[in-house]
Amino acid sequence: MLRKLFPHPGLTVLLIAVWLLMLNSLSIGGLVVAVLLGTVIPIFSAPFWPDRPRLHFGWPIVEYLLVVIGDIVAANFHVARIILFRRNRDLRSRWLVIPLDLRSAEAITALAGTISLTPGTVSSDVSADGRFLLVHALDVGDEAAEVARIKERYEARLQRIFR
Amino acid sequence: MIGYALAIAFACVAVALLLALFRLLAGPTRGDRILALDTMVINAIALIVLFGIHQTSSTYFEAALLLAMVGFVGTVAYCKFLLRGDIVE
Amino acid sequence: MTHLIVAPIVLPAIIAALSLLFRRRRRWLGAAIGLAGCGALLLVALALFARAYDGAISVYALGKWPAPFGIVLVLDRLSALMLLLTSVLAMIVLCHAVITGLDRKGWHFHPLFQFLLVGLDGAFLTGDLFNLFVFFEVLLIASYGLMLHGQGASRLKAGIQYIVINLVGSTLFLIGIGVLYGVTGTLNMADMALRIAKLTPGDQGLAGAGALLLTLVFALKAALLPLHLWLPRTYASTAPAVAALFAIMTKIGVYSLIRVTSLIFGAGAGTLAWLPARWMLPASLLTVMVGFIGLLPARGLREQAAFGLVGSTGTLLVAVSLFEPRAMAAALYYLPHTTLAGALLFLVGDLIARRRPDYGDAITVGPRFANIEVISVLYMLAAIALAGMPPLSGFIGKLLILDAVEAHPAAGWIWAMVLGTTLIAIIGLARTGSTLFWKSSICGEAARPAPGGVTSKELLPSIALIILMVALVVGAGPITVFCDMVSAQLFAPQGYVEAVLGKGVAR
Amino acid sequence: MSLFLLFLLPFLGAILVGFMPHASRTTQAAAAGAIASAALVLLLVQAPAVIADGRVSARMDWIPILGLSASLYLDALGLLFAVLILGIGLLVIIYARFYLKASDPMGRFYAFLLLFQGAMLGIALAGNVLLLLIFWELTSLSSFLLIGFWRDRAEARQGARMALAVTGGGGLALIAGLILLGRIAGTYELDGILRSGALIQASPHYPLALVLILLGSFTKSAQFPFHFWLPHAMAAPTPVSAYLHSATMVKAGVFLLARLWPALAGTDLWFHLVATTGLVTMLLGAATTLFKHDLKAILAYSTVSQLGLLTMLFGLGTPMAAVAGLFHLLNHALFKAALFMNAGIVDHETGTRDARLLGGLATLMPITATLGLLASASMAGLPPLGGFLSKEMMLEEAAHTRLAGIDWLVPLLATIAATLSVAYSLRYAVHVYLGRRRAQTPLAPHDPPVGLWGPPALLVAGAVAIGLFPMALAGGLIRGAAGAVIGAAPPPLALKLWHGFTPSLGMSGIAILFGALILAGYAPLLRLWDRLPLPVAKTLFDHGVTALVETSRRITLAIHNASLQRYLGILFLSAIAAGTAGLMAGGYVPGERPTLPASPVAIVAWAALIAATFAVIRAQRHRYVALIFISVIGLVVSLGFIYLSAPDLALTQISVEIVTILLLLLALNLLPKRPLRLSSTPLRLRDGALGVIGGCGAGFLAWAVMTRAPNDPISAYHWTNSYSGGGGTNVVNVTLVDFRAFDTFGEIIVLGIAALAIFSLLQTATRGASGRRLLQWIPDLVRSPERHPMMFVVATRLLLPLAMLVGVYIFLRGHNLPGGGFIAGLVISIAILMQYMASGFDWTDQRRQLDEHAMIACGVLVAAATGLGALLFGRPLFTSAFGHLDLPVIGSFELASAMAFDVGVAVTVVGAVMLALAELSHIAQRAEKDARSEHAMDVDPARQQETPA
Amino acid sequence: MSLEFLVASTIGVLTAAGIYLCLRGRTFPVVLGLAMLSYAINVFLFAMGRLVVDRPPIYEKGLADYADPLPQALVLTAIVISFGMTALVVVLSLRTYLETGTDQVDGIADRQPEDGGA
Amino acid sequence: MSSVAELAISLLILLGGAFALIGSWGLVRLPSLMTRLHGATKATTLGVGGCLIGSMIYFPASGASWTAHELLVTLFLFITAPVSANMIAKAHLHRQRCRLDADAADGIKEELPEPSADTGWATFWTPEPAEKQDSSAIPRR
Repeated sequence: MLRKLFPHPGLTVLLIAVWLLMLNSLSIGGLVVAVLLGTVIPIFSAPFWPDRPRLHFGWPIVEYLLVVIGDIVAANFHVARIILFRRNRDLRSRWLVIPLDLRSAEAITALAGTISLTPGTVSSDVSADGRFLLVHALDVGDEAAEVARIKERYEARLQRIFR
Repeated sequence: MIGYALAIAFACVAVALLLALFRLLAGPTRGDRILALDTMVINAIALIVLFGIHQTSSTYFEAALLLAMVGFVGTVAYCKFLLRGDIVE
Repeated sequence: MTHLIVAPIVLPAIIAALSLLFRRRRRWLGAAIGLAGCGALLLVALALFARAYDGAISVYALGKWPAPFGIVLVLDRLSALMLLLTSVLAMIVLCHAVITGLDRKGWHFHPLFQFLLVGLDGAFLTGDLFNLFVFFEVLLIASYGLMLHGQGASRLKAGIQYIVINLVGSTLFLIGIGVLYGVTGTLNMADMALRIAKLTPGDQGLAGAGALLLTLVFALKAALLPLHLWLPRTYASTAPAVAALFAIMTKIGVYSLIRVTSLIFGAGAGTLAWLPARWMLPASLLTVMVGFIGLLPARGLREQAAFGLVGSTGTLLVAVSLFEPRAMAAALYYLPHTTLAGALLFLVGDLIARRRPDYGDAITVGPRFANIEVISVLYMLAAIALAGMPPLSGFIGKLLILDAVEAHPAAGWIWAMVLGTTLIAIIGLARTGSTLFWKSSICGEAARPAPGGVTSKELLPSIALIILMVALVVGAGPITVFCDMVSAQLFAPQGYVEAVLGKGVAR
Repeated sequence: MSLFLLFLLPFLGAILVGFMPHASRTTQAAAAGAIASAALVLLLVQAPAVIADGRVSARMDWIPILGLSASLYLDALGLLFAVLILGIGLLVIIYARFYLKASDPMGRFYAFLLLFQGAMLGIALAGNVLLLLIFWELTSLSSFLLIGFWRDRAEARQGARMALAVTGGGGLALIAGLILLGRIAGTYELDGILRSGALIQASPHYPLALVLILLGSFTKSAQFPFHFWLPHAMAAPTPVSAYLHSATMVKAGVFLLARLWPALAGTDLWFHLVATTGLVTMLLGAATTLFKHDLKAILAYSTVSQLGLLTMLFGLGTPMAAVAGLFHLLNHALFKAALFMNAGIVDHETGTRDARLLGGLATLMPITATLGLLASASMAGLPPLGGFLSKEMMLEEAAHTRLAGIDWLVPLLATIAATLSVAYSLRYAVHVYLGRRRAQTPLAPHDPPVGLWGPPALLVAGAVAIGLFPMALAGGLIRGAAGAVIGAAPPPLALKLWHGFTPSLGMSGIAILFGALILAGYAPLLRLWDRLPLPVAKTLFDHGVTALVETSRRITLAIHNASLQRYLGILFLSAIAAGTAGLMAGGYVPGERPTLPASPVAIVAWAALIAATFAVIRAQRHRYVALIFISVIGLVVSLGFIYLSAPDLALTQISVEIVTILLLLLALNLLPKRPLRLSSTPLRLRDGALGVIGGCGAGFLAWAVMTRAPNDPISAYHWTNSYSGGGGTNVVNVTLVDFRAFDTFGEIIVLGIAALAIFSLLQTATRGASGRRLLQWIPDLVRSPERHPMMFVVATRLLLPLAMLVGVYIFLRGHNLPGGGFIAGLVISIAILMQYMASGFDWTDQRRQLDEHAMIACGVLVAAATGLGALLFGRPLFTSAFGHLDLPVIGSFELASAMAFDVGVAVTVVGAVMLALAELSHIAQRAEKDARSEHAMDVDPARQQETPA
Repeated sequence: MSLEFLVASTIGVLTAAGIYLCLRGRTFPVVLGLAMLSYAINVFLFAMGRLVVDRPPIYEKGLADYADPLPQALVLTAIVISFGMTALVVVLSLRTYLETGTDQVDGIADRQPEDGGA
Repeated sequence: MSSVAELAISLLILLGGAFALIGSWGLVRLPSLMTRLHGATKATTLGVGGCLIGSMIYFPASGASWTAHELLVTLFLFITAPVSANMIAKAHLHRQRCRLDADAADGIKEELPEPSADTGWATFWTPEPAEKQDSSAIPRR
């Protein structure tokens, strides 16, 4: 019953938050509507999201977000330098193959998204069995080190979130 | 101060728009054109946000929001067409 | 019942939605809903006609917004006449479609049909220029749907032309409306009539451009040369019952021409007075000619009927284009006639085509078919009606027109064209009838009946049309008096303006 | 009143007989005959009054505005004509009963005949020239049916069409002429017109009116050069010929001359036109008759000749000539009807009508021969028959007529014509009945039953009686009729056989003598005639019609060449012309509204738009690329809307744009992606020029309006009343859902219809030719095997609820801030469409809980119901209500009825968009060759775990 | 350069391109041309309310300077209608292509078979 | 408005503008599509991000009500941008592998590493080869 009413509790929370952000104000009326929508919309959209991921809310997520934001800023400056000052023929752009330990589509997508969001790397494809991620890097000296960095910085954290 | 910053930012984004336009027209591959279009959409969002600051008006943000969503759909549809021909299958 | 004015628009819309909702139920339910809707619409139209008959102009402000600011519906004699004509024709055509099973040949016949009525009735009633555009679009898109109903390669190809051309027409319509709004600052036709009169000289040119663009769009719908090009092929490829209903579609163009010109660009419009009329006469004379000339070599009954429709609408436009009360009254008598006659020819063509499935409506010698005697009589009457020969109403209409234009400088041209084309129509239709009925009667074997079978019930709608035309003849006295009153009302637009905007505003 | 009954009787009879197709032949004949007799009796009842008072009339208003009244007018002329119509009609009905074969549909014949009789009677009785016109054309139509009665004979069909074309066409000229006449006289009532002869003849329109009327009259009466239809009309059954070509139809033209005589006759123009035409026709007809061999052709051409005679007589314009004309009209009707019937008997009994095969029938068919000889003697003008009397009068009149300044011309020609008529009449008599039999006829000749010879016998008896006792039998009638024609007292009338030795007697004698001589030398003359290169009228007519049809076909095909390009080109050209003409008509003065400065960003965006536009044109054959460029245009337009204070428009533009692109991509998949070039460079230059001109025009109009100050637009009211009256601060939205809610109502209907039309179009796409093409379709792209990329699928799963939330938000705030039902509907549609794109059609379709049809219907219903709700409160449709609702705890809500309307809008939009796009993508499935996937993602690590590869 | 000029020239260029594309011989460019024309017409109609920067028609009491809301409402209606129409044309042209195997609309394709039948 | 806030806003805006420009510059000058993708990503993240954050500070600072819509725009962009990039890359991989584009770059044909022996990249390789099926048997809805 509860499962039917709240197929995606996490989603419900997210929707309520987004609604309140959109309203720009905190009123009881707004909250009522938010809860209402947060309940109704997931019921409608639940069929389209059959296997919901189990998420661990809490510090790991916050930590992950902070790390990613930091990396984004840093990487932006790094890449900006490359674009502005590096000659094309000096570019060490190459393909990376990242073996994955994550086993859920949502988690892999989150990882791939993170990789793409940090400039300098774009996740381009997954392998047909979902165990490898193909990443294009703009300028990488040491492939193995870069792969290890990604696995350690992002994948490990994501594994803690998606359990 | 903000005024000057805005002016410079507007100029930057405008030039960015032009550069993306160049890539759009020049190609050479279709992927390039899609990428250029996507970039133009992103630049447009930036423009809208800057315009909002310029006018001190929050009326325009929905447009940015919608553009973010719709630009994505467009890009994906174009890519899907290249990959499969059929965008819904 | 002041609210009755909205019924011709809202009622079919609801009927359409209902028949859409019940589409999965039994077959007859859709037909029953549609027929009931048409019947109710007919009653409403009659009531409105009765209300408008004595000359009162009823104005209905939608949303209670006062006149130039909101949308108003205006019921005067002309709109009541058009409403009545539409309802009658719709009823008959729908009966034909249901009896012949056309409504089951594809999806959504009934909703599209009713939506078409929404558009037609809306266009006849509205007093707002942009609202007119909207209803034009409603009726056009419904007509696209109906035109493609049943499909087939030629229908699809003709459909593309029809739709694209009308889409461009809609574009021009919007330009016209836009310019007029930009210059006059209003969309309400009555208000615009007032404001046009007060324009500064600098603005008049722009208003003139807008006026002529609107005229062009209406002329496109009315199939005025050289904008008639889309019509023959479209109507020739449409299901005949649908084409019969489309006979009213050219009239919507004529109606709009009359309405907009007489109200907005009439005598009160200063330098722009009667601007749209200036180009119409030569164009409509040529339309008459091209229409009837096209009738002669036509290969199919529908093609012939389509060209006939172009020609007879041209005749109508000749009378309209003089914008002179007597000629207008004559045109208003001829208008229902040409609508019914065109529809009749299409319906009879359908009856013939359904009875010889191997030949369809091609004008070729085929085997004898069921009801050939009665149908030959029907065809002859339809031909007489279209050509404008006695004893049906076309002759009276032509007499009225010829009589009314006698004093006009171009009377010679008009007479020559109207009478000359009548001869061409006689020759062409006689050839067709001779081929279809006389030559065909020699063939020994009887035609293979249509797959669905044919019944003599199918003849009833066509007979109803003939009865209507006979009624037009018998009642010609009062009807012409009424047409005269309609015309008088049109040429005194102050009444309209005052009804919409309140007393004392007009001049 | 009885006049109306009289005039309606044949029509009623036609209907009656027409509705008894299964009755026996005799019953049908009896019914028809009873009708005709009743009419005749009714007519004769009126006769004393007509003779006494000069006329009987009855009048009923019909169309007062037009001046067309149902006015009947029976004077002696009408009476004479009506007696002929009804009397001979009765005889023809009897005759036809015996003449027609059992296989001929008798009921139809009588129905047509009575219809024709009614029309003729209408002409005779019409007291209003417009009414006369109606019957005039009706005679053409009904004679068309009669002539074409034997529809399986080609010559009958052609003859009928020819008769219709010529007489109907002449009738059209007559329409013009009579209207002109009526307008000159100021009335269409016959007596009014007849009274204003002087006024008419003084009018500048008189010549035109006269020519037009004469065209009508001459075509009907088969005058040269319109005479050719008459012989071909002989393809009709003989009773028809007897009726149409003796007493009635062809006489209508002459009757019209007589009828309008007071108004039109007497001028030089009249004389020259009518008399000359009559003379020429008389001569020509007579000459042709002589050399025809078909009995009916002989009679037909003789009719032409005799009609020429009548026409000439009325053309002379003297009262005495008119009297002669009337008398001959009567005589001709009698003997010609008898002759036709006679020829019919010969045909019926011998099986042939060829005069060269017949001969010596007198002994075999004595009754028939007697009748034939007497009737042809009357035609020849031999004393003491009626024909002799009227021909004498004609020659007498001709004797003192000058034409073209030559005294002897008319007498000479008249005598020649009389001679020829004697010759052909004698030939008919001699070659058929006298002499020896020349060949074996198909049937063995013998006298027919009385039903066939009775009617002609009566007619012949009449002809003989009139010859013997002219004054007693016809004097009163002719005098009365002459009075009616002349419009004054007729000249003293002395109808008698012996006038003394007058020039006319001499001419008559010469005619008889030479006529006999001609017959004696017939064979060499015939050879001579056969060698003359005479044009055959029928061929000319057929050529004319063929040429007309061929020309029409050429013109029509040349104009309607089925090229959309041409049609559109003309439309664009007309639009440019219309705009220019409008501007020229009103003049242009530059506006003075200050312009706004363009910021650099605006210029850059503008440049992007222009560049993208040109890129689209350049890339139009690379369709996919062109689509990408189109997107840029849409983007810049949206930005422009934002910049120029139209956020609602921007939102709408952005969302519509993407749906359109999706639609185009879906369609493009199955369309050719890189087609061949079609148009040549000059064509493209031409179209380019047209485009540039049109673009300049549109740009100029926009510029001209934008640079002038607004003219007190009505939107000021919308602005001030938006919040107080409409309950919302977003004026655009309030306008849409309140001020102009009716527009929006129409707009969602348009959208709904579009979706329905698309649906029904695509429903059949999997069948027939289209279905085959889909099955054979081979993707022209190399395709990647992956259909549902994982990242995309995951992203859309998260985006769907978010986007729907945004949709709801945009909907709710629409009334006060940019947004509204339409945009919300589109956003929600896009959100669902994303699912379709990501996870595939089938997967999504199974999970979607929408019935799009019902959504469209409900949307329209909700919108309508919102509008109708106002009616419950006695307010007009679409009157909105709004209010602030205070709920405990939750706080204050604004509720507006317009919002319910907006719900209808949103529901319709979602339904329509989903219906259209889902159906379209469903079609593409047909073309797919791959197995359909049941999975939402092609790569799903979770799935891979369960079933290790 | 004034904003008005930019808008007017945009309308002009879009119209010109629309007309040119509409006059091509295949359905797809015609559809593109119609799309162009509808852009042009939307901007045109919008421009009929005159250009105003940053005064969106959101009602505030006392504010007298605002963009004319009425043309905007009209454009909204027009956009929706032209969207429906465009969708129909697109589907129809696809459907016709599937049925007949050609996407030409220049009449050449239909003329050949008809000549014989005349 | 405090000058600190003003300074912060100005800096953020400038940063945003600059990164948008640099991203687009990368789009123009980088040699191949894969490398250009990196440039475009930057415009997304920091370019727009900078402007958005600037705006987020600006409104409360200038006295207008605080809005969170910028956060939502960011959220949307952060969800969508990687997917867009991913799809473009996939399309590019596909077209390069099939030699559909004129000038091949990025070494996709030759240098692309394979994930492992028993599998391939999803764009080129599918674990369950789609068998032919009679597509006329599509069930109607």
